[in-house]
Amino acid sequence: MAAHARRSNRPLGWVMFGTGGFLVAFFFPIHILLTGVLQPLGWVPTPDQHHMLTLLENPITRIYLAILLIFAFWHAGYRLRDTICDALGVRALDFPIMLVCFIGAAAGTVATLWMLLTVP
Amino acid sequence: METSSTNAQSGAIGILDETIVLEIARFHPEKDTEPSYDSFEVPLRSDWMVLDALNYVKDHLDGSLAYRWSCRMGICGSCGMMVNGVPRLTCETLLTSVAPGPVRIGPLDHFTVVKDLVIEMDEFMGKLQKVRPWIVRKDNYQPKREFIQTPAQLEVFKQYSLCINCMLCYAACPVFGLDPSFTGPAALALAERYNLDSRDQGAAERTDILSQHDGIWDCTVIGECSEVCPKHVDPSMAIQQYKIDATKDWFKTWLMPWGNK
Amino acid sequence: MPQYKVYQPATYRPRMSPYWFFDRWPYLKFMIRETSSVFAAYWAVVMLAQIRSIRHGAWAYARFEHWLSNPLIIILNAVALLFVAFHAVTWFMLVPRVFVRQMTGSGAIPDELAAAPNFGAWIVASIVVGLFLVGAI
Amino acid sequence: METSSHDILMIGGGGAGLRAAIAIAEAMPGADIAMVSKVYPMRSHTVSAEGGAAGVAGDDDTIDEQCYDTVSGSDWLGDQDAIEYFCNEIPKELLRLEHWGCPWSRQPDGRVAVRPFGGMKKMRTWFAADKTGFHMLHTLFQTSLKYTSILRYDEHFVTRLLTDDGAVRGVVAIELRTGRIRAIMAKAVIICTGGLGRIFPFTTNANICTGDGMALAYRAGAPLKDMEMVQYHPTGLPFTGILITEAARAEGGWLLNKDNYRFLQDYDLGKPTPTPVLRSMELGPRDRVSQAIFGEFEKGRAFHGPYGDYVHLDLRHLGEHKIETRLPMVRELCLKYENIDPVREPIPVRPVQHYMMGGVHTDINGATPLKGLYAAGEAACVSINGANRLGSNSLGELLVFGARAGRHAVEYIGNGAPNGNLSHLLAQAADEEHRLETDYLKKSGGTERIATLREEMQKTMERGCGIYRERASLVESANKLIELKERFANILIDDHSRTFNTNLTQALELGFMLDVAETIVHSALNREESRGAHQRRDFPKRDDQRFLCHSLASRSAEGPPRIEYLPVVITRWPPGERIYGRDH
Ligand SMILES: Cc1cc2nc3c(=O)[nH]c(=O)nc-3n(C[C@H](O)[C@H](O)[C@H](O)COP(=O)(O)OP(=O)(O)OC[C@H]3O[C@@H](n4cnc5c(N)ncnc54)[C@H](O)[C@@H]3O)c2cc1C
Ligand code: SF4
Ligand code: F3S
Ligand code: FES
Repeated sequence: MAAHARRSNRPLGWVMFGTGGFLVAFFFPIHILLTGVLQPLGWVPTPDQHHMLTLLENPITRIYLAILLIFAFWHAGYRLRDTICDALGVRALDFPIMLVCFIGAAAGTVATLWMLLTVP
Repeated sequence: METSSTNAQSGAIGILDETIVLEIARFHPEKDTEPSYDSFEVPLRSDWMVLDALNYVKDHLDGSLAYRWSCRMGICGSCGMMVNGVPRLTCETLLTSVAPGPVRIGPLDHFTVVKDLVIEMDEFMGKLQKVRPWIVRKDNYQPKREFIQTPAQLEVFKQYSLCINCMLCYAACPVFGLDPSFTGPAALALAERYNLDSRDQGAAERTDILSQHDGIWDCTVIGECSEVCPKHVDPSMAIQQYKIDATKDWFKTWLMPWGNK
Repeated sequence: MPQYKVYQPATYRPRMSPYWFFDRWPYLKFMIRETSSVFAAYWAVVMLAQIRSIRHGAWAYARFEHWLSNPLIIILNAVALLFVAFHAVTWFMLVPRVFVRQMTGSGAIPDELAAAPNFGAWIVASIVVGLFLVGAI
Repeated sequence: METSSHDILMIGGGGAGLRAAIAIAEAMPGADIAMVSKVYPMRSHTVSAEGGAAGVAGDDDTIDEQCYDTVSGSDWLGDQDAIEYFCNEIPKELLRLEHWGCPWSRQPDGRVAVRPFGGMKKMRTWFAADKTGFHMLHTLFQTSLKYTSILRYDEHFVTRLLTDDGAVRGVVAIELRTGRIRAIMAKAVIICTGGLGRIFPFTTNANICTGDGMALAYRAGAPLKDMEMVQYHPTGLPFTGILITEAARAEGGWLLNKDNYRFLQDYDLGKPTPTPVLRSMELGPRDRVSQAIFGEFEKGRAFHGPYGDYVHLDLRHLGEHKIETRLPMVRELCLKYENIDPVREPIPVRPVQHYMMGGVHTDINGATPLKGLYAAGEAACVSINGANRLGSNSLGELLVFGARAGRHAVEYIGNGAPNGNLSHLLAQAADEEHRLETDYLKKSGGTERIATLREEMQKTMERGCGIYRERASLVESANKLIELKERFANILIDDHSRTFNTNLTQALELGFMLDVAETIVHSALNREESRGAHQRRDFPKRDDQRFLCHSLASRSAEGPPRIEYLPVVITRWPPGERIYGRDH
């Protein structure tokens, strides 16, 4: 299928971007609201480290976090690539920009996996 | 234009005894390096469109003004211009809706300007051809009667077949502005119109072309194309749908290569 | 003076201003939506840091908490929250429409209706996650 | 001067031009086809057609019935061999368009739907909502992109035909973008330039409908046929002339005078019924309905508005659902241009110039008396429309005869078309270039504004060649046109540049219109009878003894056009009375 071979692999990235977009939309706001704003302000209770560790030791939590964070990285990487091109008007530099963004997302993926797989 | 003559004999209705100032972009390619604006004062009439005002200028004030128009009923797609910074069909933009003025009228954004309000269209004509906007039959089947197509099957693509090629969506799409080789909303919507037609078998062919550089993936869903479209074609929707179709197709090809017909 | 040759008129090709996204409000909205990706990435890193601190024991966790309570960081997070919430709203308005169109072949269902289930699910998901985060479960 | 050379050249990229081009590409693989159009093809006026195209579709309908409707609709001035050919071909053409992707409206079972139309006994009008012309044109244009043998000269304005030894061999055209003047040679030329509505003050026609092709042919020596037959459409919006499609009446709309009375019953068009009856009342033919509305104007039973008298077209009883699904464009246009919602208010309408039955004289093959010159579409007169065209026969005509003219042009060049003497042709082209330069581009002085002359021409045409005509006003118009032509020599050109000079094209169009207007006035003056769209107050009866024939207007060296007559082809339907709204 010579014709198909010429096709871009954008669909793969796009699916990652789309799934990530959904996950970020659904879950990031509440995480940021509580962990990033209300708990530091002391307006809602903050559980202690022990509680959090038990939570983290639960495989379901880890699966949740792995999916959420990995897709979030790819969502951000994919979108950032287009944003940089659009905002700076540098579509000609698409390839290097894509490389940087996707390497970032890949790094995020590795870090996430390492962090979650090596929980004691 | 004949309307002005009939107006003169017509009595009170429509005439508001007021005037409005048009600031019209002028670019004379034999003299100028960039456009400037000329002001014209024209009657403000409640039943005039912006196009009627331009015709008044051409007929009575300056015959050298260049712009395109034909049907004056929003269907031929020639009269698109920037009216106060927004792409509009001038034949269906009421003059009173932009009163009291001054009204800025310019050529459609992002396009090469040929003269005054006239833009370059040939590039777009090339893009049209590129998306293969005709029924492709791999089986060469020609039924004796019509192809059966239910109203529901017609509904699937009908909206995308309503494009009048007025170019307003291109003038609204910054991606096109940044990269003129982007196939762009109207042409991509047209491709999807044929992909979705139950009589067509050319989707794979089109997708091979349009999933490459400058095709559907260059659209970053800015969505303004759909906002300005006078025919409610919703090209943005068409492109996103196309992305889904192309993605399904991609997964089929790579994950189930044996599944290819 | 441009070089005019008979039959080869000069043309004028406008250039996009580098600040084009300030030209019109819809473009600015688009840029805000796209910029949310920076904040999404930022927050994903913060969450990694949080996980790391939890693993490293109570002291590390406390340090992380301390860092979070820096007012500047709180403001930064609040801004991130706004951007990500804006992303969520635009996403929920657009994506279901595309899917409805894809499933039914027409845009017969009004946008608000198509988006409604998402907003419902969003609230439920937020409550569940929220309960875990405040230690209620 | 740049010259290029092709096998066959179309002037015009509307429905007729595109259909011809595709027919040639299919009939003659490897042909070198050129299409010259003053606007991009999809801007052509075919795009505005709303209602539909008639072709026998159902099992309860027959070709013969459509023939009879068309013959009687034409008031027996249509050529019956052409009409029979037309009625046989049109279903095939419409099907072909279906196969090319035209989104025809459908029945629930997926078959093509048809609707009733004025002057037709059966439902046989194929339609694509109320944007039929738009969909047909875009389907044809998009399909034409498939054929690489079609080379387009978009936005090229043809100013003259090149002839040698009695055969047409090409054209001179201005490339609007650059102002370059080109000689484009071809072994055969097909004129597909559409109508001439802009000769009249109130018209449904677009800005580009200025009768260019008719004038080009006329100047080159081809006669124009039946030019007195100008169709008025009964329902145009008063100010803009924008058309409210006949489909609005076919779906059940009523025409009411100021007393809310369905006045058509007073004009021998049948009895009012709540639902539409074919060939009756609001579904009568256009000439008779327009004349009836004019009758109401004269009796003082119409409304008076700023743009003259008008009557009401009432759609309210159809209900919002039907209006939205069957007539969306009517609603859209009313809201936009009149600020009226037809769901709640009646629409003000008046008869407006709409269509030209006459045109370049051709035989049934689309060939004119000039060798190598063909014509098709509204610019041509084959004639199937005679003294009155039935709504929805024009879109069909441009398909059927566009294709036929194309195929015959292929045959003509296959049989060894004369090559013509290139140096003669180039000399003519150089002459034309010289004329364009001295008379327009480099012309200094001049005092007459184009718009003024145009308005005066339009007024005199309405006065002389409106719905009703008589000798005195026709003579007055003829004299006025002579005066206008003299003043035209003293025209003022504001724009002397080459790039996209629409001031120049406006002037050239005005010149074309003045020539064609003259043929209309003189054909009307000489036809001393009333038939179809041509109603003489001084000769109120149809006169088959003297005038069962086509008028042919040819250019004479000096003075007004020469008018001659050609018998109508009668095969199976001898002249009879036109009866609407009652049995016959
Ligand atoms: C509002 C409206 C509604 C109508 N509705 C119907 C309907 O429902 N059913 C029906 O059967 N008919 C209808 N008609 C009539 C029908 O649309 C026209 O008769 C038909 O479309 C004419 O097509 P054409 O191809 O002959 O010409 P057009 O489509 O007018 O094309 C003319 C072409 O010639 C080119 N041209 C002209 N002059 C020059 C020149 N000097 N140099 C180069 N190119 C030139 C133009 O660029 C254009 O491409 C309607 C007409 C109007 C006005
Ligand atoms: S999609 Fe809409 S805006 Fe774009 S060219 Fe078509 S009609 Fe015009
Ligand atoms: S505005 Fe442009 S980026 Fe896409 S959604 Fe429309 S084409
Ligand atoms: S003039 Fe035809 S769309 Fe405006």
